[in-house]
Amino acid sequence: MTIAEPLQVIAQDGSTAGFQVDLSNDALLHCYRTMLLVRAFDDVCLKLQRSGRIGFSIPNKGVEACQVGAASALEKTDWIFPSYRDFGMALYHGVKPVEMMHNMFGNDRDSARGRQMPVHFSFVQPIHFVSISSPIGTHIPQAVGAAYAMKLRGEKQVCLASFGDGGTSSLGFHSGLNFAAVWKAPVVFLCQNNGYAISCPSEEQTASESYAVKAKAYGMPGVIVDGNDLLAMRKVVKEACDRARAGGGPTLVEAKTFRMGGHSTSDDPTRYVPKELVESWAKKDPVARFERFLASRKLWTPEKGALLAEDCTREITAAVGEAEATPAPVLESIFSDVYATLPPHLRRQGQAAFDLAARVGDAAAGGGKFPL
Amino acid sequence: MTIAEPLQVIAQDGSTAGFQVDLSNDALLHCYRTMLLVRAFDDVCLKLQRSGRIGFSIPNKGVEACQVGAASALEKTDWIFPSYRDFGMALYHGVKPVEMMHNMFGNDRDSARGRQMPVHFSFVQPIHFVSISSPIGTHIPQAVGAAYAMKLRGEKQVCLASFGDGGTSSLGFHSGLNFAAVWKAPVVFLCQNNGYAISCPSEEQTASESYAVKAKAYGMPGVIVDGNDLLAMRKVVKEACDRARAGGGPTLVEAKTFRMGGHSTSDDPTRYVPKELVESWAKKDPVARFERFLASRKLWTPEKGALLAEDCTREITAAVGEAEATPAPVLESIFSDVYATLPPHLRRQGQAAFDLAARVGDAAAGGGKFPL
Amino acid sequence: MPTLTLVQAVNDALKTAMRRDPTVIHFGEDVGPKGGVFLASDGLTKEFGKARNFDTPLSEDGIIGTAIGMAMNGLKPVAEIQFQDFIFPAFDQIVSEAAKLRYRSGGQYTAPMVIRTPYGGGIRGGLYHSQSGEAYFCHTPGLKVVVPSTPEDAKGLLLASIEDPDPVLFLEPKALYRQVKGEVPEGFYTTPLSTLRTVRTGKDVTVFCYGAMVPVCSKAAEQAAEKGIDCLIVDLRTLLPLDEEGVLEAARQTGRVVIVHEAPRFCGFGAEISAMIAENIIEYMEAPVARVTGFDTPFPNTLEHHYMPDARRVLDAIEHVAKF
Amino acid sequence: MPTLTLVQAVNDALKTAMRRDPTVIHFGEDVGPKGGVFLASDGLTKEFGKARNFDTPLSEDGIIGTAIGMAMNGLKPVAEIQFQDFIFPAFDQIVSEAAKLRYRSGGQYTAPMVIRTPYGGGIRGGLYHSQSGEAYFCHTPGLKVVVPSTPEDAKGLLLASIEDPDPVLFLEPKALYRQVKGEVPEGFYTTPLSTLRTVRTGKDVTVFCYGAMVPVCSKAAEQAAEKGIDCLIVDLRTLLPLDEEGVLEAARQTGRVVIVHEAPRFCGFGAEISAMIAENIIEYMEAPVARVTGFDTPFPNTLEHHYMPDARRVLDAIEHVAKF
Ligand SMILES: Cc1ncc(C[n+]2csc(CCOP(=O)(O)OP(=O)(O)O)c2C)c(N)n1
Ligand SMILES: Cc1ncc(C[n+]2csc(CCOP(=O)(O)OP(=O)(O)O)c2C)c(N)n1
Ligand SMILES: [Mg+2]
Ligand SMILES: [Mg+2]
Repeated sequence: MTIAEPLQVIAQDGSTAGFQVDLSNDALLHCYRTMLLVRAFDDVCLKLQRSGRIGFSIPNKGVEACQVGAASALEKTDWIFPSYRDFGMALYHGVKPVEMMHNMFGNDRDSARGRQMPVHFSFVQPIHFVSISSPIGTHIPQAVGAAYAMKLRGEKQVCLASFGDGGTSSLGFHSGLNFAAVWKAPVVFLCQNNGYAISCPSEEQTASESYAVKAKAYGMPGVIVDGNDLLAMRKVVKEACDRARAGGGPTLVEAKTFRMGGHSTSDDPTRYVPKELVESWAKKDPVARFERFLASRKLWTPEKGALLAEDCTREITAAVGEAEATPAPVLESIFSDVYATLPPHLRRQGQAAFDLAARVGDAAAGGGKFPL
Repeated sequence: MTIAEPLQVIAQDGSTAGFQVDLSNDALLHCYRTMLLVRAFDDVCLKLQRSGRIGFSIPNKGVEACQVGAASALEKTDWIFPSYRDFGMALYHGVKPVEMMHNMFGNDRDSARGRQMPVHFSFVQPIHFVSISSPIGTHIPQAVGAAYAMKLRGEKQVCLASFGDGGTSSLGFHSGLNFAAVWKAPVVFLCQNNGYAISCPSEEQTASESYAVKAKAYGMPGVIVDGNDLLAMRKVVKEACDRARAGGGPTLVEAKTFRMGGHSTSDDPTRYVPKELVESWAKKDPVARFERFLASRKLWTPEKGALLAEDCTREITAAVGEAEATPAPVLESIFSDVYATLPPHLRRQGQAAFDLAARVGDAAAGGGKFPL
Repeated sequence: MPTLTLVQAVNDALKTAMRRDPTVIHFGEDVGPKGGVFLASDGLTKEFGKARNFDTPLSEDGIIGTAIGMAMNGLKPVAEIQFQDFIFPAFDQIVSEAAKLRYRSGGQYTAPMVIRTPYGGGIRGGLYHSQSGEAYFCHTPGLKVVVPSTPEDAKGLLLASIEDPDPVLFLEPKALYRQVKGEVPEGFYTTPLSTLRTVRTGKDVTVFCYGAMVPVCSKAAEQAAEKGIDCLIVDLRTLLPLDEEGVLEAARQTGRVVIVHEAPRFCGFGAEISAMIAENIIEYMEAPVARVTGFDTPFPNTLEHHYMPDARRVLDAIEHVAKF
Repeated sequence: MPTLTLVQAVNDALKTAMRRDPTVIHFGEDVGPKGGVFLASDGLTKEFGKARNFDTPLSEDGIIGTAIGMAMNGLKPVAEIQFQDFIFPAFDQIVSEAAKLRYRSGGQYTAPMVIRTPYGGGIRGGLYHSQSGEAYFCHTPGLKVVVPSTPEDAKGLLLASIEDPDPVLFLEPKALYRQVKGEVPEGFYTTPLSTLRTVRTGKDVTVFCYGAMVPVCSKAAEQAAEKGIDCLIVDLRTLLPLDEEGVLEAARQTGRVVIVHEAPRFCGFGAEISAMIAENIIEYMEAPVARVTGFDTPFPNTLEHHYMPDARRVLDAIEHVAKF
């Protein structure tokens, strides 16, 4: 069932030609606001990074519909195994921007207590948004294992495993999709094909005719969808979820989109992305397209949009204020969570580190007795 | 160009329905004799193992045509990256059985000097038959790298990478096929689908409709061929080689065959292979089929076949005599070939081992001064 | 108490765990109808069904990757890697993922799971069926590494590993699978991780060992006793987290130490024991700290009996440090 | 002589090698038009074309696997792994294949190749962009492991590694990429592998270090000198095969030893140095053999300056062993 032409629901002019929209107006506006929130998060983080207040961030301009459309197809009881670019999925499901901002600043209220780089989020509430890991593709078989547990218990949940075009070359892609298909595990594999893996264009990543066709190697359906079309994303992912919940096994979804910015704040895409390519994709901006769709339903005007965007920026800015004012993790955070309980050798190393810090009067080490 | 029905040239009755055979009678008989040699090698090794004279061997009954047909499509300047079941390819190209028998006994004339388990052969003459490694699939990207070197130098050679159905799940399969297709490297990937990976049947190995279809994931042609049909094997592998030599890139060939014995001499297949399955494949024996083909060309009679088989057994038995009489490697063989030159710490360790052996009068250590 | 071989004790532990806890599942290559290449999982599919004991495709990355996901989501996976030599395709999943999951998520996600795998030489397996890779894993914070040497410990430590909230690599000395037999309590019990076992008390030389080297060291100690050298033998059992206090205490008791393992010497586990001693109690040492180990070469086949430490080599080292 | 940063020296070495030997090729993720994430391969595609410097798909297994095949068949591949943290998907290819190929084929097939990869902390990279995995590789017979700490050595050692007939893991201290500058000879030269570099002579305490820890130890030694402690600093440069004689000689000179590395302590490289001393020259030691290392935890992000040994911690250890 590989579809050669990407599935599209919202035409570039915003019309949907008789498509049965299955979301309320409020829900549509929630999707829209989430995309604006992602954009605001991006903008603010870029400025923070440029001014040295945070070390790193990952731009999402261009891929917002992909994330939000996919997320909208999930239930709160489902699990997301995200890539580092997917925080829009968490925002959609109600994770507060400030929770993320704690991570961006690596402070003590970060769920990972400042151990991870920025954008490596982890949440268990209000949805399982599994701790992001830098090594590409490792989370793919993990999603399959979590889905196997769901299936064994007879739960009707699914796992969404999201990764990039580059991720399809990883080991985890191969083992994950293979195991999932053999086990008929309830997983949806979402390949966000944004044109590049850092600087590597798709034609140097694979010689296959598409990413979706790789599904054939594993005996599962593969679908191509317009990743800049929120409703098409939702439709395709929802169908895959439904099939998975019904015991029909996994699906590979390829979402065709484009990363409008650099790979990260450390990257200079002008070294490798042709200008014309960026320009051509600029015309397909997923947010503008969704705005035209909303306008066609009288849910949007430029003024309303601007107000909402301001509101989002305010929310993000407030999050920055709170996160930046939160202290760094204390020294103890280096030693905890390695094991469920602190083994003696780590207690000794922690104590020594604490003693030394205390002796040389190191404020960052946190006051008082070594707490573990 | 995936072919749903395995390509067949020799019908079960030995007829070839107008197929243009591109081998001389001598060459056909060489193919036949090689298959008998494989069978004799198998039989003799099984007896050696059962009587405790060697530790291990890998039966090939049922897959002889696969190996020999594929090998016959190669030139001496091509490289073979074999799996542990492929020694028929080496025999076809003129490696002497005694060279192999030295490995089976792990003696000092073994090319690996008794460091590897039996059936882990390595030859550079008369064809590159690359050192067999136990970890499954690792040789697949290696074949691609060697082929890249051929291509860079403008040579018209190819690499044949051979592996089993289980091997398609390995990491090396995924990275190897992907790199090969992107680079258009001159490689032929031969998947010998013999029904099982040790005890794991194909339906638990993959949910895909075939192994050949996995080629689609990499954007290369995939072909299915009857692996018990020597001429079909030759034809398909030769076409793939021709395409590779002409710059057309890699091909994945799936040869459908069946492993009539256990996985190895350590295995008891009755625990997991249904009897009826073995019986159904017994009727498709590749050697008998080739004999019927030869008979149809007046090249074979039962008497001729029996004489040739005896001759093969004699050759293998002679090899056993020579190999068994060859001494075990000397102690020095543990320490050499770790690096191009012996580093001081290995010299010290070797000297200590030698001194101790000498002190306790250990004959196996070999006489004289530690030679490195 | 029944008398079992080590591999039977492993099998017994798996059955015991799966009977008492329905979330325990066991999988790997050829562990289903075949029962595992060493028969460690013999009978599991029959008793617990295919959903709880099953064969996987040939991918160690897939085996460990899916095990991590199962562990995150409420199961207790016990994954078999057919030979420790074949664990390396899963190295990334083990070292980057299982070991770091709790840390990187601040405890929100964890990977309580067990990886069982036969390790070591002695079966004429050559380069790829004989390796002892414990040091690779012991250098990885977040993992636990356990190595039994008796049937009773094999069962008790495996059950403790399955109960443990952290990922455990359980290395089974394949040379001992059928070589050692012993009484094994029936039903459920655990042998606590991170505790040492005193195999033999002695006052002259302390020998640290684990896994298949334990019987080798015991034999060497008997021979040493004939020569008037009295050895204390310590079976480390859990290599990470190691009972460091116990190790230092045992080393201090004699002031003369021999460390024995099959793995190559350079950056092997023995180096850590030695370094620990040099760092903390060097002033108690009356002799060099000796290591008897595999050589710094790949594992050979025909000459494996020269490669693996035997009683002869261990005795030589015991005499060396005793007489120093 | 031009003054170059360490990463410029790497770039210069690559260009020098590729100019003199057409079989040298360089590849990895993003090493083409982008020039590598640290610009180590800047300009290579331009000068040598896409066939000799190119981007690969995102698979470290593929990168190293193909490199081995190229090396077998007459090329001299230099493969970049973008961060050492991402080398683990290729662990099997490195440890099972590259390291053992010569041995298992009796020298019929070999893998003369170089794996370049930035390692270590100092760039706020957290768990997965900061690790120092040298011990994993040093426990692997058949490999060579090289770590430069100056621009001159970076070029000389990289050229020597490319000339070497065995597989070499070349670990580049990313913290020093732009932090250190120095004069670098033009054109081709090699710095022999398995030789030590004396960074500073001294008679009281011997400090062993490598990579990014070398400047840290130098700073500590200056501070120690102010307190009247005279340190001998040895940059190990090649960790495997190590110049063991040279290490023992340097340790004996002072009888007091501090070993410094970023990697976790347990089963880290420092343990081997310590064990070597305890095994061979314990009677010359006048103090415990101290290790200053990363903690036995994953690598944190915000607090990396506490995790990584700094002059403060090294000085503390120097004083400890000096006063013992
Ligand atoms: C195993 C591994 N190798 C290399 C890297 C470095 N790296 C980080 S992101 C990236 C590209 C990923 O591309 P893609 O999967 O297309 O995702 P995108 O960033 O485009 O969303 C690379 C190579 C890594 N994180 N993990
Ligand atoms: C990485 C790895 N995992 C496991 C094994 C153990 N093993 C040896 S052969 C084999 C099955 C291989 O099956 P297949 O690829 O179908 O080849 P066949 O033996 O059928 O020719 C397994 C699992 C191994 N050698 N390497
Ligand atoms: Mg991408
Ligand atoms: Mg098979």
